[in-house]
Amino acid sequence: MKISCEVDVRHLTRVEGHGNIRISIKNGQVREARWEVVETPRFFEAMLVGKLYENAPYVSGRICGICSIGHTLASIRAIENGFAFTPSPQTAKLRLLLKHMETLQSHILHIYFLAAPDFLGVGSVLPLTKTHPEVVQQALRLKMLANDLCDGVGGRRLHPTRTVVGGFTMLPDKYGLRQFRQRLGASLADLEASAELFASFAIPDFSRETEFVSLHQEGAYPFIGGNLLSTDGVLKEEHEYRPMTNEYMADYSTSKLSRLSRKSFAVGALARLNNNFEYLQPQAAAIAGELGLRPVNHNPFMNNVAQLVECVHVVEESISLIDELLAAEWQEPRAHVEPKAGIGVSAVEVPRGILYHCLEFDGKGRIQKADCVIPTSQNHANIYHDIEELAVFCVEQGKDDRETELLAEMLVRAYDPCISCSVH
Amino acid sequence: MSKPSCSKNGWPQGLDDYSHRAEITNVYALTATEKLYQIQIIDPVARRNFLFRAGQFVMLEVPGIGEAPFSISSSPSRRGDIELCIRAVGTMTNFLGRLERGVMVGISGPFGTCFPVEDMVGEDVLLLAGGLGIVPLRAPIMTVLENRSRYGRVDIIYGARRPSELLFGYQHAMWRQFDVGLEVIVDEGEEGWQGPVGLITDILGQRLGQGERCQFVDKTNAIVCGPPVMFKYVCDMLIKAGLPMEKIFVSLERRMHCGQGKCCRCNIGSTYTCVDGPVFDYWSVLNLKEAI
Amino acid sequence: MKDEKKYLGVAVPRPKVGFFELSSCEGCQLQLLNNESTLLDFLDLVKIVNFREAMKESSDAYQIAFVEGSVTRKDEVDRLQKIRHNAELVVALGSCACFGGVNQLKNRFHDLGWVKREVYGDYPIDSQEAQPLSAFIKVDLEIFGCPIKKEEVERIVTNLVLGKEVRHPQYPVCMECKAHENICLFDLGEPCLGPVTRAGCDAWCPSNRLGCWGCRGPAPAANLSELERIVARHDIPLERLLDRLECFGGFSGEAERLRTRLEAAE
Amino acid sequence: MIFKVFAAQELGRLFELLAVNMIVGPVKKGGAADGRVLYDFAPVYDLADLCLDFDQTIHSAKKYLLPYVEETCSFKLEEVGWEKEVDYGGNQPLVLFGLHACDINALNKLDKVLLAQPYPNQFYGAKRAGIFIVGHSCQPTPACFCHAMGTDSVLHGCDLFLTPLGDDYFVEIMSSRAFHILENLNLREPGRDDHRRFQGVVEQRKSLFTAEVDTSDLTKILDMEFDSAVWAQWGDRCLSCGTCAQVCPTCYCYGVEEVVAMDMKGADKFRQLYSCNLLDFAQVAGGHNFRPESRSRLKYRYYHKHRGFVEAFEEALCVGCGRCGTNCLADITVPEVIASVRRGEVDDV
Ligand SMILES: Cc1cc2nc3c(=O)[nH]c(=O)nc-3n(C[C@H](O)[C@H](O)[C@H](O)COP(=O)(O)OP(=O)(O)OC[C@H]3O[C@@H](n4cnc5c(N)ncnc54)[C@H](O)[C@@H]3O)c2cc1C
Ligand code: SF4
Ligand code: SF4
Ligand code: SF4
Repeated sequence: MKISCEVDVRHLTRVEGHGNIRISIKNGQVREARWEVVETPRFFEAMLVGKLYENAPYVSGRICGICSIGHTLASIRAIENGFAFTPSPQTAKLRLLLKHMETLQSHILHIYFLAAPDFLGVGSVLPLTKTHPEVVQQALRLKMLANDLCDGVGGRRLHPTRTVVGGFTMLPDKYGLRQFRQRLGASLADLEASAELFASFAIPDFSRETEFVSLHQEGAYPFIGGNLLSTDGVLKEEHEYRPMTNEYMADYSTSKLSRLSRKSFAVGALARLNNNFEYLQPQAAAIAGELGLRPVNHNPFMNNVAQLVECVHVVEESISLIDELLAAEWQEPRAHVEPKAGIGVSAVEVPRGILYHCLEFDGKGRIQKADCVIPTSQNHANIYHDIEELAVFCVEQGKDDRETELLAEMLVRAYDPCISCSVH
Repeated sequence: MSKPSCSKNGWPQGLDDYSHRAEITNVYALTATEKLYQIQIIDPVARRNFLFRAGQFVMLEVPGIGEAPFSISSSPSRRGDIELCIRAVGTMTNFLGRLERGVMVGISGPFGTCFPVEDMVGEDVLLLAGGLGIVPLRAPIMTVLENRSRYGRVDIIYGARRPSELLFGYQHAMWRQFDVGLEVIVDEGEEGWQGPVGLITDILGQRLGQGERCQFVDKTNAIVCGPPVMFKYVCDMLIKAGLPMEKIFVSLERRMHCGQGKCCRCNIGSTYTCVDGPVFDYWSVLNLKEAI
Repeated sequence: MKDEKKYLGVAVPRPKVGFFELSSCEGCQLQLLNNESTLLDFLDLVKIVNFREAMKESSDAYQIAFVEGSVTRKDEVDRLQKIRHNAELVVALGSCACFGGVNQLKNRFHDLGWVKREVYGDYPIDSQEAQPLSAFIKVDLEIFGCPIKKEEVERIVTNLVLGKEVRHPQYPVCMECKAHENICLFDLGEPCLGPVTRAGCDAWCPSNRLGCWGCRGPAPAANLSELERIVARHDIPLERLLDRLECFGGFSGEAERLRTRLEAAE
Repeated sequence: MIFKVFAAQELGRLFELLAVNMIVGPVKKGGAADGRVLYDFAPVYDLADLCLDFDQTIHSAKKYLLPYVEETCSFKLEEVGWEKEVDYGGNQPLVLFGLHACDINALNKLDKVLLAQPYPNQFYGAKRAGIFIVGHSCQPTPACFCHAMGTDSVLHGCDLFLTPLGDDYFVEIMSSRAFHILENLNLREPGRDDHRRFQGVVEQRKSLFTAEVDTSDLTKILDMEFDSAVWAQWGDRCLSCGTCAQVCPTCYCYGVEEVVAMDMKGADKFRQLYSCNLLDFAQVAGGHNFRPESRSRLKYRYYHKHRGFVEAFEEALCVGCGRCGTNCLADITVPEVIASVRRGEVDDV
């Protein structure tokens, strides 16, 4: 049977930002298959020019509402690297804890609110409050924990207030941390239930040979700083982000695009997992096994599963972080940092993949030039090529318009794209 | 009002001991913006014990929506079965307009000073109301009417912007039956209006005569309520005519949050409108800064 | 879920609401989802018919439109006008929608060509100056903040549904900051816009020892000339005051004047 | 009054005896950039944390009687009716340990208004009844002018008042509660020598005051100077921020806010401390504002404190603690404002 099919999704829903999917199949021939990014650019890199360094974390955080903590931390790290300042171990731990909670809250939001409705055959989470109340409660509990802990450490769950160059404006109280530790422990049960739920989902059996890029640290599953690694064997240092990302523009996208060894590459939970599987915390590794996730996995839909595995990982690691923080005496929250001329680069793994901030300063700490490379813009080209391949896959499988549209939407959603972030 | 200073549970007695649940028993739309609410304190004992004097006000509460002061517009002899005439101007008054009879509201009070109508016995009473000012005057009017034979001449001069904004028109004939000189004047006429058009001061001028001090003024008491501009002109005329300032009574309004002399919102200098007012004699008003 | 509730016997219908975003980080919408403990009550209070970030279905039959983000492109003007046409009540959600937000930081160069080249080189990009919604349509209600404060939104929406007037505090953040018994940031040597910024955030930033950046725009009686003297008295460079005034667009007029003065002095 | 003396090391015993209740006292809150130590009242669990040598706290102790925000009642709604629940607070006894004379006198002034008949504020009254106050003598700061307001000495309003005399504490016992508690300490009768030492402390303190406020005929002068040009000058500086009222131990204005629960099954009513310096303080229904300009609001605060209150109670509603001036970012201080009214002009700063 020669199938024909027209998919035209304008402003894909349940993703952050604006993007379109177009697929046109005539008589079994894919005529067109594209992923367009139509978000309006906001020009953050220009906004920062001429501003004192302390503006950068505050303003850059506004690139994205979901990963504002990641942007803030990346910006701070770029500044600190630029000023040759190394944060105290206490600050580093608190930042990682904060980062983990953003990962948890973002992944949960994506898995349950944005992705799960597709697997459960509904249009949004709203009907699930009636049909699957326990699932919604689970999700809300996990998200609330993550958000509360972000409030406790970063001052605010969104656009954090305590995170500054040199450390934190103030510290969480230890009593509160102790309570969070308990709640984290209890949350593992909810995560296990989530894993069971996931095991029941029919993940589309679609794969495309892909290059995966992520941070890499010796001995740890990396989130803040480290080397840059690709599954095709490219290994670079943190400041060499430009040869790693190779940004270019294309007419179908208001976002910049990236390539490395091939015509596109992927970043994100699946990329991190593919590169750093051995450093997963024990329970996370076990759940990965149960859900059939082994490196190197080339099924983009498995990114959802990778996110779930990471949720478990960050909860486990956060518990250890809190233990270490509780065991130590509190040090001064914030160190004085002296501005100096130079360039600072940072690479941070945010929920959707590796994020780079690069800032260039004059002697007073005024920003001369800013550059941010966002995970979703690195993913765009890969999404584009995935969509092309998916169209062919749909023809082979004899999918109709509706099925094709749903699969295409699910594919894009699987990347958990943060489009407004990519077109900053 | 002498009340014990300590209630049974040991805490000092306060506002909460003066607040009651009450039911809206009837609602009448008087004009496009004003409604008359008949409100009855639910507890029969509290209702009977609810003693107030003409000119006092209550705090009316609609839970979650707001609490605001309103002059009691009914006769003190009816005690805790009161009438409030309320203009819909904001959050709480507009919401009130959506309530139907049977709904429970909160009443606390009575608060504030009163028009000393008891002290006016044997003398003439001149009541001047502009616009919504008729609402607090209705209580002294009722008191005077109920005891009509104890007073001398009673005159009401009532001005409104338009005939359609006149309040309590249905009672005007009844008031006149009690040998009351009632004169109604509007700023601008409407179809069917046959009464005079102009300002209250026009009528007051005629009533007081031109220029010279009148004879009658020594035994005349004036009660004035209306918008701030009106106070100024009316009181000036009365004083010129020779009324002692202590016999001119006005009712002032301020934003109030508590009605107990605690929140400071209605404070004018040292004076709380809610405790020391709303009724003041004109001599006190002169001593207040920014009063009107 | 019933379509109507009663409050003291008064019928309170569940309004149909839509959420929309123009140029923004979508954080304000996210704040609503971030409200785990009361999310379900919120969903019961209104009927959401449009929320692209969270649901697939959409409808043009909404009474209240919450619009996040600022206008930076022609197609956004069109979308906004359509929303205005469909909705009875348009609510500007967050500082981007109210003042232009951080997006308007690019306006300060008065050189859109340079801004585009700085980020995209010679690649053609469609973009105009970032503007608040009110530059194009009548806005019925503004909810300030970057991000919005969820407790405040809930209160406002409850009031809207009840038909209760929505009133913003008229006083500045200092009032709330003092109620939290924070150490004043000026005592710590940091600048703070608390004395001139509209309260309502419950002194979110100062309570976390971050000086206020003025995301909610000026309080109605904001005394900026005194603030400038205060900053100078504390030996804080006026440039840092300018950064904050400039950040969210609420103080754009004052910021522009201060920038001109500082640049002239340099 | 009953006077006693006890040795300084007995203080720990006193603290311990009182510690069966929550103790609140002056503690170090942090350091300012200019090196000043900042104090505030907060719960104290260990005598070592209690800083009895504090100069002044940022906030006053009124917050334990008049919280910044307090729920005054909550409603449970039914079809057309409702139930109201009220909790005055004050169920937990509280010890205020280390209040200076100004702050105790401030509470006495608040009592005059808030406990006045016919409608005493029960929320305040309930808490006030459960508070045990240990006063402590002070060292004036440059901002203090309690001597000018007649509030540098305490005659009532606390349970006991401590004055350190070197190795001893001179204690004034002002309530039977205090008397009974102190029975557990090693007390001795003060002797001549102690009296002289006490007077020495008083003299020494007196010599430290630098701020001056001339209150003679102030009430009338304020009345006369209602239209003085100085109000405009101060008003132009005032931020209308309310900080002065928030930190003031005698300001008690408040506003009321009602919040309906999202499920519409209940509502709460809150009382929030307000300030007459805030823009909408004197706004009435219809939008008319009796004091739309900051100069008239700022003036109003002074009129209420130094004129209106004096007319009503024959004393000012200010204890000269200096907090409002210290915390006002615009540097508007009572001594300077009052001096400028008398002078008819504002000194340049
Ligand atoms: C002693 C006394 C007796 C009274 N007697 C009567 C009476 O008999 N009948 C009667 O109808 N009225 C009477 N009033 C007036 C009545 O109290 C007010 O109309 C009532 O408080 C309005 O309440 P509301 O919640 O509807 O209005 P609100 O919503 O409180 O205010 C209405 C308008 O005031 C403005 N406003 C008020 N506060 C603010 C603010 N914080 N910020 C911005 N704007 C604000 C707004 O423009 C608003 O539209 C009396 C007042 C007093 C003091
Ligand atoms: S920190 Fe800011 S908001 Fe708080 S009191 Fe100081 S200036 Fe005001
Ligand atoms: S006097 Fe000072 S503290 Fe008081 S409102 Fe004005 S600026 Fe604020
Ligand atoms: S007015 Fe100022 S000096 Fe007087 S009591 Fe209040 S804070 Fe202290």
